[in-house]
Amino acid sequence: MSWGGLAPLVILLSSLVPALLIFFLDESRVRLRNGLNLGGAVLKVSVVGVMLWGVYRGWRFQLSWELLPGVSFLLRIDSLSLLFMTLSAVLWLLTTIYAIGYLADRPHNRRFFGFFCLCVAATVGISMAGNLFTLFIFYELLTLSTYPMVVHRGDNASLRAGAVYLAYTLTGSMAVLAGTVWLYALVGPVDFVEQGGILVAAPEQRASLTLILALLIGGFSVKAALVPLHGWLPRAMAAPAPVSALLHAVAVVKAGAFGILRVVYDLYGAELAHQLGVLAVLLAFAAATIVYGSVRALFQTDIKRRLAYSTVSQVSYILLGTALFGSVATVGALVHLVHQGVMKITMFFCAGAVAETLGVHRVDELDGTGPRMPWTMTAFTIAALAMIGLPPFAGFISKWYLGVGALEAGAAWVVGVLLLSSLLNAAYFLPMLYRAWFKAPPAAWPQEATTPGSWEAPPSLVLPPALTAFFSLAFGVLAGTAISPLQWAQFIAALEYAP
Amino acid sequence: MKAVTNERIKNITLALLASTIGLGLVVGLLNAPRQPGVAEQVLSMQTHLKLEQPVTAVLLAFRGYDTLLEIAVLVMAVIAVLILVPPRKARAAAPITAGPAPSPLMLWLLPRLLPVLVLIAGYLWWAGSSRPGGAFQAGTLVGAAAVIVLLSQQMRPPRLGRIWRAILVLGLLCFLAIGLLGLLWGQAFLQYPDSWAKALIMLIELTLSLSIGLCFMLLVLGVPPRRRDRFPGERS
Amino acid sequence: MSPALLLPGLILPLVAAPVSFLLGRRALPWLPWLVALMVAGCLCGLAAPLLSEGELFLHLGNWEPPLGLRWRFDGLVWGMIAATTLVCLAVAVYADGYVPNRGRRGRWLGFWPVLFFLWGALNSLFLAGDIFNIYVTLELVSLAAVALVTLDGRPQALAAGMRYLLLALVGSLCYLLGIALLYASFGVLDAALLAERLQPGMTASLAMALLGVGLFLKTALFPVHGWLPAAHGEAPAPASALLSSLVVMGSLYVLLRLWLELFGAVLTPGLRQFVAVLGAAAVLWGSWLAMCQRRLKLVVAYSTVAQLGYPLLMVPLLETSGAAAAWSGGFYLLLSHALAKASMFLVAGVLLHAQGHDRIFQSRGFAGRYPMSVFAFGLAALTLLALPPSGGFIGKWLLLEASFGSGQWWWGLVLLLGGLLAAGYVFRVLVPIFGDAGHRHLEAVPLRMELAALSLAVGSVVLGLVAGAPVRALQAVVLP
Amino acid sequence: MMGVFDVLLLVVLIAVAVGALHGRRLFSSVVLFIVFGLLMALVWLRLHAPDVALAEAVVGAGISGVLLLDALGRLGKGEDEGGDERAD
Amino acid sequence: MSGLSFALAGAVLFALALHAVFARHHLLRKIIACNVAASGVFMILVGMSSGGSDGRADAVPQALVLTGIVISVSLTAFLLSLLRRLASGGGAARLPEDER
Repeated sequence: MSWGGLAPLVILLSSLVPALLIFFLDESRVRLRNGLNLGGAVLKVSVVGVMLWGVYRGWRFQLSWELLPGVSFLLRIDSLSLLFMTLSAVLWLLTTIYAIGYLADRPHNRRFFGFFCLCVAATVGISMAGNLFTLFIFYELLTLSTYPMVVHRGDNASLRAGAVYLAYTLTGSMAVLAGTVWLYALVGPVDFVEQGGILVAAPEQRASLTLILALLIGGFSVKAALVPLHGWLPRAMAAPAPVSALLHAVAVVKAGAFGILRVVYDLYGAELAHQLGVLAVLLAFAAATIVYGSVRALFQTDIKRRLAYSTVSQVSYILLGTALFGSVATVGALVHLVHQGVMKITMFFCAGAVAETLGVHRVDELDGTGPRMPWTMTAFTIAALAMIGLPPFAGFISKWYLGVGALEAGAAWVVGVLLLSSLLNAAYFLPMLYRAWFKAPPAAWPQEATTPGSWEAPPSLVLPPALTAFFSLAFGVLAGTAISPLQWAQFIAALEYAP
Repeated sequence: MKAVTNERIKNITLALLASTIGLGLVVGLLNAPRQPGVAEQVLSMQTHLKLEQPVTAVLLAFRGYDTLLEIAVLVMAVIAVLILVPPRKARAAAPITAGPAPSPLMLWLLPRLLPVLVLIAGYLWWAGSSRPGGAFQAGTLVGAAAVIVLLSQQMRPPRLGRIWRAILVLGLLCFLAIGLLGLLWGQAFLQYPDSWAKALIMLIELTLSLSIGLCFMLLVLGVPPRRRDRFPGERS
Repeated sequence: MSPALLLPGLILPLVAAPVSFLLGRRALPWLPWLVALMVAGCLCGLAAPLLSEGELFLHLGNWEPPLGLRWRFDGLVWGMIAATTLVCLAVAVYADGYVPNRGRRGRWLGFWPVLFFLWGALNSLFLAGDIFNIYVTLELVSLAAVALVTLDGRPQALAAGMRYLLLALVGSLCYLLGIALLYASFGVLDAALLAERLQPGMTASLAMALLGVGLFLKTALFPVHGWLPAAHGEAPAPASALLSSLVVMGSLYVLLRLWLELFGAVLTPGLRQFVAVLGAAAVLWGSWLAMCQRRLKLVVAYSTVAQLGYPLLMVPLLETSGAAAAWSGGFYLLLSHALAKASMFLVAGVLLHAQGHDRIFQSRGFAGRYPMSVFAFGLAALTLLALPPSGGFIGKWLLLEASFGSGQWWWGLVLLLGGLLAAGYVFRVLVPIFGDAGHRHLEAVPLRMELAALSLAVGSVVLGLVAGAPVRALQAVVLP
Repeated sequence: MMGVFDVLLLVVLIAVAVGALHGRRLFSSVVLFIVFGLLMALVWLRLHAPDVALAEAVVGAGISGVLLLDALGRLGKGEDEGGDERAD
Repeated sequence: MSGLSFALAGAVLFALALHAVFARHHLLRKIIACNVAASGVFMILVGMSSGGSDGRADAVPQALVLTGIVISVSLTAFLLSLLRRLASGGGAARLPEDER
């Protein structure tokens, strides 16, 4: 195992080891547990930084372990995996800080943080997976580690939500397993390589390759909450705020989208995938999801359910970009992967902070929260404007590239869909902002929690959303610079399409 | 009424099933390609062991491991019966049927019958190498003698002390020991050195007889006594 | 140390059985460890020659097969005996702490000789190459198993034990009848020689059917699985761990090896499909029943009935291109199932020991008080659900690869559906025990019991991680 | 050539077996089983298997017979005579 | 030829006994049926191979039957002891599913 293999292993262990330790640590050892958590997250971010610098200098990071004759467990760092891994590592550090503050005096924290670390290990594993077999292993591990967090509260609502979550995700992963094994039986071991590993598609294999692609995309789209398969997402709102932030912005939902990206670009290659025709179906479903998600969000009264349906539609932007043939659309998809993560996590952080300090859960209870909690609500406003896609913010960039990509791919109606969904976004976000800033606060807040000192909420609940709001602004404004996610997405897209 | 009908249906289906199996067997047996068994090799190799009786040769030498496992089954059965009847209760176990006091005829016959039984058992044991006989038959006779003594209430049932347990597993341990010790002298597992083959086999047969005798006695005795059985004169 | 010296070492537990019967309480706790270490030593010693020669033989008493008995030792046997040693040692450590403190030390003294007899019988069952020797070993295994079931002396356990022994006896008689036919027709009892002489015909297929019925009864496979849940449910926890993992594995191993090696030619494609259909029915019916049980031990027992169906799925796949994958997948599933199932029953025992009953919906808060046991149950459940880091996943992946590769994709569907159904009954158990215990009093459980359960569960996960070498060794054993 | 004695022996053997299996009273079944054991010893002699004949006589008929009689003795008093109901 | 007729008789015995094991409810009868079935199988085993070399019969089946007899006696003894414990607790000498 060369030095290059050490980095992926360290990243994996940096969350597996704390997870095991936390499980067997006593409930009362709060400081040690938080230390382990934060230490693991910081270590991960620093190793990712080192790898960013390394990949830039051309080093290769690869770790393979022969699990079965002919099938190996492969961790490989390439530009696409670094994109997702940086997003996960950074947002994970912030979510850890936020969760520590949010769950300060709640029961069963030991179990929560144990599975929390397992979850990050699975997400990072998905990003580093070098072949479909390893991707499936971590995809499965993700399901197992997020289930206990969905049922964390232990009341009937979350238990039912957990059962629905399991039913959807396990069926999805069975589809992925079937596709993986069939592909392996048909074509033999294939690793993820830019422009697709399946080089030759013999005519008689074309039919089964199409079916396999459909199975894989179907399986992954369960987690990416594509329309018919999105039922679990709104119900999983019964989980505590850091969990819903984690599930919707970073881990679960993105894992599904990332899986589809890997399959389409690094397994089949853009040309072959499009020739097989499955992506046209995906395009239709993605468009339908975008509209359906926004419409349903319009009618939600609970803040978190509205954000959940908004996520359902936002993730389908990524699938939309993947389904359109052309490097510009791919750039749009990749950059939206990062932007949506940053924007949505800010909104969930703010929703959680507001619920925690003022007991505000419904949209109509938002009146006057702006002046009451200026920092939190400004972050929420920035994120909301970014989601709508106004120019200076990150959201605008991804929608712009998706639109141009759609035109380039000759699917003009997609631009219409994008515009319609932006309007719908505005329709369900702006009233919230209006209530927050321009309405008088109610006589008494539902459950006002007094926070010591001058802060409107505990610092650990205010700083993370502020930071991520700054990111959503910076990614938009500094899009042109060399280190922005946009440049990175363009670098990856260039690799994916043959010169 | 319904219970009787589906009872009847069950019987009919069982009868049909059994008859088809029987028929299938008969047809299978009738046209089985009959190839000669291993008889010739047994006879040819048997002289090598200086044993005239082929069955004993097969039992103890050629397929010795079968017999070893069979003794393990017997000892296992005794242990299983003892588990069902914890030792504490066994001590109070009366002779199998605490029937009427032994009749004078029994009392007269007993001292004369026992030596004959033991003699026959000894003969069967010794004859095992050359004529029909062997460890199992001799062991059973020893067991039968012990049961008769207990039946006639002349002897109290043994309290399962250390010696009785030792005899119980003596046959199995002796067989295993002889089989494994051979390894030290470069022999294969369960291989008897040529010069001592007959002697070792007879020794194993002797220990087996004793163990089997005790096993059968315990199996017969071990059947848990009824609560109301009292050994005459035994304080409850 | 030549194999001729190490192979007999594998049946040391048979020597330990009478010794433990003589020593009684004094033999604890060192004897199980001693026997396990010696058997493990022999296994390690045999690993090298096994890798070089692929298959080792030992003629018992130095007599050539048609006359004497022959032991066969290959990669698969190595795996089976290693799993048996692991489970028996873990159960021995567990039982030392489990002895019900109701002072029935006397009855539980019988547990140890029975455990060693079972251990030795299973080891010689895997080694045996002679079909009559297999009959005698199966008898010893069944007798030891029933003695374990009736250990407690509770009326339900006695009835379950009686039914089990009667059916096992009928199974043995059918098996013996098959032997009688084979010996009468082909004149030889050694499995390898019989495979050469055997010509397909009326008698050969009748013998195959009889052997099959007998072993189906002993393994409680689908049509005749009725006795298993009652027997494994009523037996004390360490006993049901042994029964559900090793005893059924032993007779299924014999069934698969005899059918596939002796009757390879007699098994027509139609018959192979029928056997696999029985396996699929076992998976679906067993999982469905497991979902309806209210007691944890019955859920785990019915899950055994389901999991035993999987290896049968490999029978039709052995004629196709995916033969090596199917063969290694089926047996790998069997091996990891043994470890996982034993661990699950040990956890059920901890639950029983802690609260006196194992009714699932009245076990709230068990997870809070015994995290290590529930963690072990979770790890073991990975194998049942065939989820990635476990041995069960590797086995299922190989079987899926064989079924998709050979075009018989419907067996793949059964495997996937089986995984989902398993998720159904596992999570139905996990959810209630995660609640909060409130004021319920849970008795303290000795640490050794939880550690034993955890070590087996970790073993089944390690089987999933280091699967490269074992699977390649299994594939080297693919039939002629 | 199958001797008349062999045919007779087999017929009686099967008749005794049926009696042992389906006899109305338990006690008659057990006794018939012991007779069955002795007849089996004769069968082994006809099959030139003296060892097995001896073993069958002593172990099969002897020990099994004694065990069955004893079990019947202890069972008999425990509950009504099992022989008369047809379904038994 | 004579050996074969004994084997056929053994087959008939086995079929009869197999039927009785499942048809009769009383456990004592089931145990008797098991023993009769075992004797049937042993007859087939020895009967099928005795026709070969005249005079001395093949020793191997006899050894197998000897082992079989001892095993079936041990199992019968354990079954009867189990039956006694089952019935001594006031229960009927029947399996739960056969209770009237």
